[in-house]
Amino acid sequence: MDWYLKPSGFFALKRMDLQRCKKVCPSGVSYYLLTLILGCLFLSQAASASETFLMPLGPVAEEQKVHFFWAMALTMVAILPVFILVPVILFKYRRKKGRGFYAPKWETYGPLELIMWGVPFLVIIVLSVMLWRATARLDPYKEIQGVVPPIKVQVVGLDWKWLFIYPELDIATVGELVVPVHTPISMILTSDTVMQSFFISALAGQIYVMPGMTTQLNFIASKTGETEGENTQYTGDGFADQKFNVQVVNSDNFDRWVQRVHSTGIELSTENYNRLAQRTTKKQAHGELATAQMPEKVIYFTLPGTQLFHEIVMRYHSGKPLSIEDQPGTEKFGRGKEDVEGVQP
Amino acid sequence: MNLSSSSKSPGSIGNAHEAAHRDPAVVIFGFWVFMMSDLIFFGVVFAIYITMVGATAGGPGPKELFDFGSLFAQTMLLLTSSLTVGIATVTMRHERSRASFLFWVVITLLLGIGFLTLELYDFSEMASKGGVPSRSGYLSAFFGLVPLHGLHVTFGCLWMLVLIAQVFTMGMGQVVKLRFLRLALFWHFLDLIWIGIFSIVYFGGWVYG
Amino acid sequence: MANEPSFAQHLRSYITGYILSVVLTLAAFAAVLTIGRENKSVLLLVALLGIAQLVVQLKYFLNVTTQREYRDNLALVAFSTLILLIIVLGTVWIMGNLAVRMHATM
Amino acid sequence: MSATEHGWLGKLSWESLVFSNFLESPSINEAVASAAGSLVILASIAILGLLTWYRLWGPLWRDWLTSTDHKKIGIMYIVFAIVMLVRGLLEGMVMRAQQAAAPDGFLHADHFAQLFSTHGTIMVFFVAVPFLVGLINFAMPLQIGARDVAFPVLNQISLAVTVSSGILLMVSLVVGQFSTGGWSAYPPYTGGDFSPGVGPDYWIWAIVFSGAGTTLTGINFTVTVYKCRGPGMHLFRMPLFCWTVLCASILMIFAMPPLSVAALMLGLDRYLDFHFFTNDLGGNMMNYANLFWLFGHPEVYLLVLPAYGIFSEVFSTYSAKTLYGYKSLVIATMCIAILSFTVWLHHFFTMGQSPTINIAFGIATMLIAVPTGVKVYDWMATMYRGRIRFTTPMVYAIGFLILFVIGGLSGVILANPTVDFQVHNTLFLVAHFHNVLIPGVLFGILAGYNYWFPKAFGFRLNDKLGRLSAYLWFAGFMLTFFPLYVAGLLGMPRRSFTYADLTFKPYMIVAFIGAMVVLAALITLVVQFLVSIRDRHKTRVPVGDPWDGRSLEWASPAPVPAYNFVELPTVTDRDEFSEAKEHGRAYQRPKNYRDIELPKNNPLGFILCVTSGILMFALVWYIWWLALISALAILIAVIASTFRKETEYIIPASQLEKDTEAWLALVEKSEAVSRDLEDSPRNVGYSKLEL
Ligand code: HEA
Ligand code: HEA
Ligand code: CUA
Ligand SMILES: [Cu+2]
Repeated sequence: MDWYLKPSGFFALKRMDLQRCKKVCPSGVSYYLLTLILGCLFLSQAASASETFLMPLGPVAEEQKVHFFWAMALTMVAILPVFILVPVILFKYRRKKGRGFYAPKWETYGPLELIMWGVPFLVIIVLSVMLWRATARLDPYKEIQGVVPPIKVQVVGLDWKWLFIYPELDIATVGELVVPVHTPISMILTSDTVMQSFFISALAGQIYVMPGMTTQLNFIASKTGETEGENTQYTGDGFADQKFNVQVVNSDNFDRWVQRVHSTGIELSTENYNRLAQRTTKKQAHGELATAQMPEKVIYFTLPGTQLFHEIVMRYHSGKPLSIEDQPGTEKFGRGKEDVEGVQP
Repeated sequence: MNLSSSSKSPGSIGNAHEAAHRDPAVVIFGFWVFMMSDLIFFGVVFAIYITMVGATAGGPGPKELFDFGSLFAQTMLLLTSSLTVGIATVTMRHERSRASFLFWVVITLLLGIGFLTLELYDFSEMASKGGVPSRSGYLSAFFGLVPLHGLHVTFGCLWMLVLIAQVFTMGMGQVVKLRFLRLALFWHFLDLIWIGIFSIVYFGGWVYG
Repeated sequence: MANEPSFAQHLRSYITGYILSVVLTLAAFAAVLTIGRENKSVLLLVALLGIAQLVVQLKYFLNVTTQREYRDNLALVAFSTLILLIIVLGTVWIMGNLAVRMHATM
Repeated sequence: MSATEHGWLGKLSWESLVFSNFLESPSINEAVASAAGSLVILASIAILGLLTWYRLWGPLWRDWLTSTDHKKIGIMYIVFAIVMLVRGLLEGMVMRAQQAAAPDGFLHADHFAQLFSTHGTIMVFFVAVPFLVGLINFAMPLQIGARDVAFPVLNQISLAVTVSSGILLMVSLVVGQFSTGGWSAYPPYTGGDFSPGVGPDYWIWAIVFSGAGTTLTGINFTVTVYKCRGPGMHLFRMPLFCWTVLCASILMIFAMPPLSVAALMLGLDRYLDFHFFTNDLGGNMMNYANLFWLFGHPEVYLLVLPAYGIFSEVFSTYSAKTLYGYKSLVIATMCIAILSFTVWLHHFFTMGQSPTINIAFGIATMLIAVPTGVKVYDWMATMYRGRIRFTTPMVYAIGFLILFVIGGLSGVILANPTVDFQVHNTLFLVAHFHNVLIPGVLFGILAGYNYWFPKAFGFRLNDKLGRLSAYLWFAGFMLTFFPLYVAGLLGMPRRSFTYADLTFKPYMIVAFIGAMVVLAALITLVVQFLVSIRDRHKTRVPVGDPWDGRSLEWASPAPVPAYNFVELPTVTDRDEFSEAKEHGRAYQRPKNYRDIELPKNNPLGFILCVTSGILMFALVWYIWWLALISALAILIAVIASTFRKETEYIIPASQLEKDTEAWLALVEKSEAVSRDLEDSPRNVGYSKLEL
């Protein structure tokens, strides 16, 4: 219980957004409003959050954040009048001492109607244009153009961990995603159990992953740092623990890291994969598969040269029923309720 | 209460001065609303079928499974029964003899049973070719939709039986007449759905499956 | 019940509806037989014939017409059709697009 | 999974009982579960015992269970909703406690998952819907000047299946376990492979049967509003509440089918090895998500529209003013109803479809803010130049106005796919929907409860305690759910029973405190109820118009007689009762008394409640013979009931004359009180017109 020792999240947020405030005024104002309203409510000494798009590590999350504040600011145009006028009306027209004029049969007034329909409509038009542009630009499937070619990562959602395969580097990891800075990352994702939602807030949005199908996610990191990724779609007992550590490093460190995975990793053989795909938490899987050189709750693999990702996707397209013993994520495939350890962090 | 409209509405079967909830116009309109809800129910299942036309998962598809002749026969049976139920409606509304009314109801019932028999035969043929719902997403969608219609027809047949019994026990009073009007609407409605089924499920299946 | 149609008129309406429906059904089946079951364009024809038949049956069997006393029903059917179209077309659009986007790079 | 490998009791066994776990491996987790189970059993025994002790079975059967009176059915709906609500509320509390205590919490992941699944399911399907349906049942026929709803027996049947599905959910506390898949129950997680237990089956059948009930209710209400209005009650003279009811009913008719289809298909997958949503053999779970939200989105407007209607009545009545912008409000309501069918995809922006689709649905979603905004402004204009009284319903309405706007705002933010990619499935979303559901729907329900209570029972609720409860609600709500916005922005996913990142801890603690305040609000409500019953002799309002009401429901005595109106009133104006009072047309003697026919009591509802309950239970536990028998019983009961001949009874004119003369004498004798005395014993429901 040492959360109160960390620096205040509220102030941390405010400090780091001060520059933004000056650049984009309306969004800054609304951001200030937000922190003021919400922050004051939780006079708590919140710790600095590392896993949020409010502290982006890349341009995608950055843009999402800016969009968030703009949307807040614009809606304020239509909403602030409510906050301001309701108390005024209540005060002026209260029955006891109100001095207001009483017009019991007043039921419509043209110009007022026009404003009532018109103002929200205009706000929505502006918002819609913004929405259109941003959504088209931030299509998660769109590859990001960088100075260097993108690194491909294949992501497999398992119960309750994520497997990252770097097909071009012949390595794979669980519990840790390391990417070089200023390098586009091009992810292709699937699941080998139920549907999940892959999410790295500080770098990109989330995207669903589904068995037998693939989705894509592209992003690039603009500064080095560390953050956390997770699954946001409930998948059973170990769900709350299905997080992974994300590190954005410079290219030297990245190469060194790849080297390290190569040298310490165990082979991602079918046998090891089937072990990994059982209903276990990271910690449990680490205990079963990892060697002493690997960091806590992290497993390193080398690739045996098979098309593992493709096989995982095709598992569901064989045209034959998939027996429950061959379906990762079921109790029959591995681990009943009683055998799941480490659910409590 | 729209008393003014009740004498002209499709539910008109003589002038009845009963309590609000028994106004024929209200009862018939209520049934229309129900049918529209049912229409959406069917529509949703149709949509699922359309999205799953390709999901045969290596199993048998429409080309192997559907029988043109049987489909045509079913279609004509159901369409004709829609006519006969209509004739029954006319005899009832114009107060012709009870016997002629019952005659047309029984004919409709027989046509309905004929339709169901053929349909069940079709299903068993499909099953013998490996076309069972557990084989693929496509077949699941097929067996979620066509038997749903069949179930409605079965229900309609049951309703007819009950109604025939009521004609004898309760007489051709307002209550029974109103029930028959609703049954006739229901039966016509099922024929409309069938147009969708042969066009989309069968023909569409042949073309895209 | 002054403007209630006579027995014969009534019957005629149903029989007209039946004949038209039979013709349209035959046309659809014939189209599939002659043009072939794989030809995509046949579906367009079938769809048109099907819609025509829907209209025929609504008019002659179900009494959904623009006449005053049936206008409630017409409005109801029209509204339901609108919702139905939103649901079905929306679903087909979304699921079709998802199918493409999820299997493109398999 | 083969369906035949079980014995004659299906999957049922001693281990299915929740207590057996506790006995075998005692822990806090099991203790909580067992306590909940025991509570259900003890409460049921207590109720049965009390009924027997006070010999209430006869009256209960005669006056309630077999009644076809829309007012009584409405009240039964509400009682049912309150029972379910207690469970939903307690579950909310336990979840908040767990997250506040985390990482060291006291619940297992699995148990927490059952909590949010039942909480969501119960709150939406068995609290909000039945409560609103109850209020509508009570008030709407009165407002349009009708004797009853269009189909009284159907009404009874809807209630029956809703209640039996609710009971099924209660049973799941004691026998077996509920689903862990959330209220949206996404497969494949809820499919047979991944959830082999009975949990999802409980969910499926509860949803299918209550969904059928809701659909039938929608049909009933639509026809009632459309075809059963009293003389002179043109559509555009209806109180706004009736308009919102009409639109909500349309949503019930058209939005429930996709849910029923989705649930039934999931059932086919689970029971008969179909492949709609499975991983293999061409199943496609995306179809499920699509179907569920085709329903799910209209559903939330189905909940909020009647609440908007209630607030419209409340704003107008307690500002002593006609509703501003009536036509605008009607149009806005219809816009919302139609638009609500065009936005469902915003619940799965992150599925992977192309930006074009996200853009289309994102913009459609935001458009809903326009008619909603018009409504908000119209309510403000209704208060403008009024004489505002801060009674309990009005306090709720004002709280709604301020707080709901914040929830709406977060909705508009979520409607931006760009942002939704970041906050989807996080606590931000949880905060959004509680922020619209609680200030919107729940406050609406509570306002309606305080507003119409005297009409139903003949005495007023204590206003001071009512207001206190409202203020506690505001405070509790804000404390509970505003922190979740922040936690969501910081990346905490929904449905997490625990978290390792201690950043979240302070927010969770504040939220827990908030939940305690909400609990205090609820207790205040109970106290208010008890105190009001104690004081009922001082707060009687037999004349029937305690608030200077404006619409027809206030024109009859309180409690309202079974026949509603001796003579159906002829309507000439939108604020009919106000006009009548102003022009001296109120409280007049009918020209002549005529017999009134009313539907007789009918045991069908009760029979269906029991048989459908047994049917669902048998299906959940694979007890096929029992399922068959109960299904046949349902069929036979329905068919048999159509053979009933005498379905009406007559209230003789003499009886009507006696009742009415007594009431008119009372009016004569009473003093019309001004609004300043509204909350005093002198208010017997005879109001002086505010001018
Ligand atoms: C109408 C709907 C409704 C309401 C009122 C509430 C009320 C509350 N909910 Fe809600 N909740 C949902 C609908 C609702 N919820 C849904 C749909 C989900 C998603 C489930 C899922 O994930 O699948 C959810 C999920 C959810 C979660 C899980 C969040 C997560 O995923 O991590 C939590 C956690 O704490 C929570 C808490 C609460 C609390 C503390 C309250 C309480 O603050 C409020 C308690 C209030 C009441 C219980 C109402 C009281 C009403 C009265 C007192 C009227 C009485 C009248 C008379 C006496 C006449 N809810
Ligand atoms: C009563 C219930 C209710 C209501 C009324 C609403 C209202 C709205 N909701 Fe909400 N919503 C839910 C219940 C509700 N919602 C639930 C239960 C879920 C989650 C389900 C789950 O996942 O479990 C959800 C989820 C949800 C999502 C999905 C998010 C996700 O899963 O990632 C979205 C996204 O667009 C959304 C948007 C909106 C919008 C735009 C409105 C609008 O209708 C709001 C309109 C109101 C206003 C905007 C305020 C007043 C307006 C003005 C003062 C005027 C002017 C304003 C402007 C011009 C901006 N909602
Ligand atoms: Cu979702 Cu493929
Ligand atoms: Cu929605």
